[in-house]
Amino acid sequence: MHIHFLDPFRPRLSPVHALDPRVKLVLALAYILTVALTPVGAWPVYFLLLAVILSVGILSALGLGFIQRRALLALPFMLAAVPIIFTNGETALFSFPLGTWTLTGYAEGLARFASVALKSWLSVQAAVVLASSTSFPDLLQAMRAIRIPRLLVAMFGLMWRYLFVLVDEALRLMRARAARSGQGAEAVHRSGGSMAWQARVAGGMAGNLFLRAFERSDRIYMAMVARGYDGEIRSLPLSAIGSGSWLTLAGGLILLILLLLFGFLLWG
Amino acid sequence: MIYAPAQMHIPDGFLSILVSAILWAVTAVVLGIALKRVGQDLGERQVPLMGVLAAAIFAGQMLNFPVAGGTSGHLMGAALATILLGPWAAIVVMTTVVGVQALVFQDGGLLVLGANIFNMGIIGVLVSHFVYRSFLRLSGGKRWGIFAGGFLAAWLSIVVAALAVALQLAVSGRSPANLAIAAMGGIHTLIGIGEGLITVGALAFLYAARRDLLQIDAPAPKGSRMVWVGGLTIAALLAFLSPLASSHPDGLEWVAEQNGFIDTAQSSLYTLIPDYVFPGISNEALATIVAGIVGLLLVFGVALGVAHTRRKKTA
Amino acid sequence: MHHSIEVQNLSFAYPDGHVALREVSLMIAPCEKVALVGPNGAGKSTLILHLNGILLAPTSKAHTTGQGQVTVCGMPVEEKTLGRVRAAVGLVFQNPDDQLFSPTVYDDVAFGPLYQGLPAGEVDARVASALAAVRMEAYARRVSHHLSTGEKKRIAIATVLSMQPEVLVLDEPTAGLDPRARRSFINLLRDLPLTMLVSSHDLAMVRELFPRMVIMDEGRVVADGPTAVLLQDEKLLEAHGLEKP
Amino acid sequence: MHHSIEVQNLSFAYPDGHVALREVSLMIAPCEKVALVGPNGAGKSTLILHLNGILLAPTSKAHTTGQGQVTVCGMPVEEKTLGRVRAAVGLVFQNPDDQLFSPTVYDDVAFGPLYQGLPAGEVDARVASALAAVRMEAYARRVSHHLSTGEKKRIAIATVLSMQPEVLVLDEPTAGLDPRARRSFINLLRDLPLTMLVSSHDLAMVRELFPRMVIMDEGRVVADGPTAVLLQDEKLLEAHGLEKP
Ligand SMILES: Nc1ncnc2c1ncn2[C@@H]1O[C@H](COP(=O)(O)OP(=O)(O)OP(=O)(O)O)[C@@H](O)[C@H]1O
Ligand SMILES: Nc1ncnc2c1ncn2[C@@H]1O[C@H](COP(=O)(O)OP(=O)(O)OP(=O)(O)O)[C@@H](O)[C@H]1O
Ligand SMILES: [Mg+2]
Ligand SMILES: [Mg+2]
Repeated sequence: MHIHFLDPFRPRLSPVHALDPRVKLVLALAYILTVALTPVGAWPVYFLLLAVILSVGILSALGLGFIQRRALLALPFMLAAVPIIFTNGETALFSFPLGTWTLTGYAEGLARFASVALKSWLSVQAAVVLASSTSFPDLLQAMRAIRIPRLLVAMFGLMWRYLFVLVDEALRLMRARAARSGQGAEAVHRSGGSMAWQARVAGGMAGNLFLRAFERSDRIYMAMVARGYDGEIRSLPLSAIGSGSWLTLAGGLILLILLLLFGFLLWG
Repeated sequence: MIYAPAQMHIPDGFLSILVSAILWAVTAVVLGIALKRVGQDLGERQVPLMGVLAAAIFAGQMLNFPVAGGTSGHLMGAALATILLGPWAAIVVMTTVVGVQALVFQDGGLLVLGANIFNMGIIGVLVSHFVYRSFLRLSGGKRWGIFAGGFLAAWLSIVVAALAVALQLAVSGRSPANLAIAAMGGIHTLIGIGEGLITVGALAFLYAARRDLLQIDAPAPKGSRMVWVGGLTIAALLAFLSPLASSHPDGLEWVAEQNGFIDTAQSSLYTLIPDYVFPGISNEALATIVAGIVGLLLVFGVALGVAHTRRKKTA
Repeated sequence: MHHSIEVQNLSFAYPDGHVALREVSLMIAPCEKVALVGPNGAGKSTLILHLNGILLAPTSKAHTTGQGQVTVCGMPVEEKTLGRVRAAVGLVFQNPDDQLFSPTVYDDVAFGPLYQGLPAGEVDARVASALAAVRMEAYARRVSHHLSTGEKKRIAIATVLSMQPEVLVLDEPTAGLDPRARRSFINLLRDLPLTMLVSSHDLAMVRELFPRMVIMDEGRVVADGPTAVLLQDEKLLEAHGLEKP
Repeated sequence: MHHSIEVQNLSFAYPDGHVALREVSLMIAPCEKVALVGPNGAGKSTLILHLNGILLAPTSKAHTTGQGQVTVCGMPVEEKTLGRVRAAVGLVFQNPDDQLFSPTVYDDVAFGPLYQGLPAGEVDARVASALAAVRMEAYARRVSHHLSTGEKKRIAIATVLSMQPEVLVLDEPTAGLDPRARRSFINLLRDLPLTMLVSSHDLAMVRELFPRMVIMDEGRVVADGPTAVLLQDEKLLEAHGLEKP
């Protein structure tokens, strides 16, 4: 049993995939920052930002459907922002009775909600494209390049490697539990057990998983030591960034800065 | 989706820049201290141990149990990590987990990653450490102390983290304080019970199989008094602040306004620029022109790129 | 009388599109003991997971990635019979560590009966008789984690025996055992009076214990017959990556 | 000329007091291929961990739980020779998942050379030749978790070959492989021109590949001699939980 599907990376032949991962990471972060800084109500800028990310999405050959489906993940959180439509602003837009209350939606609140929702949607698309077009080992290189502490990068690498092993273990644990979740022939007994008991069983499974992870980490440590590991984290030097990638980086950053300026300008 | 822990990962767009930046700064400092401490405490084993345990937390978040109405309970794991590893290593481990969730699975945003690490990694861990250690001390390392402490630590870590999320949303002006705090607090008071029960189940398993891992008689690691005090302060602060904020939402509204004001002030600085750069062109006209040019460039770029990939494929 | 296991024309693909079973048919009569062999990736485990509804044949609406029908002890395996199917078919996986998730041996063996909602006294009796069947009575209060692999394997069997199943299905039961533990485990299997389907790479054990043998490769049943006969057919064995023991 | 491996009177107890090795002595000449067999818990893995200093004989001060002396390729195994010992003895553990801890195959195979402090170009060359030796050249950029068990085992060997060791020590190399993968793995081991010490429960492989065999039980070496002779001695085998293949 394997859970390959957990890995979001989708290998394709596309310029987005081919782009240096360091440049891609920086551009993705810059894009998200631009989105965050773009003022409320600067709709044309949002539209342009959307055009940018959709273009990149098309270029990446991942399929817009795929990207949008993954982007839905952030959707449930939108609920948290819905109330601002009704609590924020002066210009009443619509109102409807709700029992003894009347709920009034304001234009300013709606604008604010829409921009929060848009910001979130645009940002998550950028993150999806980044994760789906860059293999994790490449992302690790990029993290090293932007000076994330080496210890942390090493842990990201190990965690990702063993994620698949341990998630397999977790799935097997759940399978074993399901296989024994039977029901007697006579209908007199209610099956399933109490919720607290079920939670304790799930806890036992978590304990089992942790314990085995502890023991595994010992064996991994021995395997590392056997090959000369001394507590120091070493890695091969990073390769040079090609001139094409530099150009893309410069072009991308300039475009984002322009959009940002444009946003402030329009808004003011 | 097989993997769906408590809804606590804030996506991008839901915090103001100022709040994100402050929480990034706090997180970076605490994480820096934690990384240093961990190197001293665990030595050479730190990398494999924490890396694999981070994977275990992630995998553990998939273990579920049925709750009423087709929903199911899950683990967040901050308390369990703290109990097993001590506060510093737990902070690093939770940072790794939350980081991978954001980077790989888009669970939580990248710009607000600092805030998410702060909520689930730092606050969750500090509060858990404070509760668990206090109970161990109180009970003299007895069974009931471990289990009661574990339960409360897990429950509180969830509730406090949820309140922190609500406060950050309110301060960012993304959600009215009274609603956010009541809703997040209310839901997570229940979700926290699941977390507590699972944590106790895991502790019971480990208590039977490997009592030494629960660090019952282990001397408190260096710097843990600071953590203990930190946990106490955070728990107290949120316990005090949340009801206050939700009964006087205006206060937070005011903060949010100030926050918005800073955003505004910052941007009005830039709005001065264009008039110098492009004298004589009205903003609206400029907007249309620039929009047109950028749009054209984009379409052109896409067409070029698609043609490029086609050529590669057929070659 | 019905067959213990009836698999008809079962095909199955995993969500990633990988086809793991292709029109598999298999009948097992009550009290028969059958071995399931084949190279890695042949689909043995996938077939076994269908027998107690962890993977479902597409009669149920939710799963349309294949076709076919699985019937166990006269019950079609589908969403609404799941509970009873799981009580009738005891599934033991390869790695016992994946199955022992409770603090003590007793808790693990009691899981099935407790889930079924049996009263406490009955649970106790079930646990005692299951442990007796695998000759591990003395281990009830022990912590599973500290047992040897051989002992864990026995406990894993007890965890399903306590549900009093009609059919016992084991996935690679002797993998990872040293010769002594393997021998004692083989003796245990010989003595259990249940219908049995066992997947294994251990052809020596298959020859010793199972009169009938089913060979799978690439998702198909490629041979089904008396073990003594099939094990003579060197060409067949070689074609499917097996070696005469 | 020195022996490749020289273990003299080695005793060892784990911190919990469990005595795992009792006065073990063992000499292995260069290019000899020796099998190490015995029931679970005999102390095989413990002995193996001493050969590259993961567990240390008590000549070093820090470890006083035993006595004896281990010498590898003429170097006594002790704190200050550790680096060279680890380059000389390549240790491959049972579970390849524990051995392949890097994101990609390349990173894993490069790990040893990198920690030997070799320059980048040399590391590259080492990786290429190690992968070629296990016939996995095409796998350098692959991600470890997508590989099959047999492939992982080969890569695990490459991870130590890249350090160009004189001695290869393998712990249960064929465990968990299906017959086909096992066969191809045996062929690989036969072709590697290194001194080899291999612990295994797979006596059929031992008979085929190793002219000499060492039997351990309860921390002692109980027999050491030509495989063909020892495998005839049914009494000996039975006394130590082994079965004639
Ligand atoms: N969850 C999964 N998703 C996708 N493919 C899977 C999954 N589980 C198994 N497979 C694939 O299905 C095929 C059959 O796998 P299965 O585990 O049934 O084989 P098996 O005969 O049990 O092999 P083994 O002897 O290694 O246990 C294999 O090619 C495997 O890679
Ligand atoms: N870290 C440890 N602490 C305490 N005892 C241990 C430890 N590791 C192993 N032992 C014990 O030492 C003894 C020898 O173990 P070892 O792993 O060397 O056996 P083995 O011959 O390799 O067995 P197997 O065939 O199961 O791999 C066993 O009794 C085992 O329980
Ligand atoms: Mg299988
Ligand atoms: Mg061993």
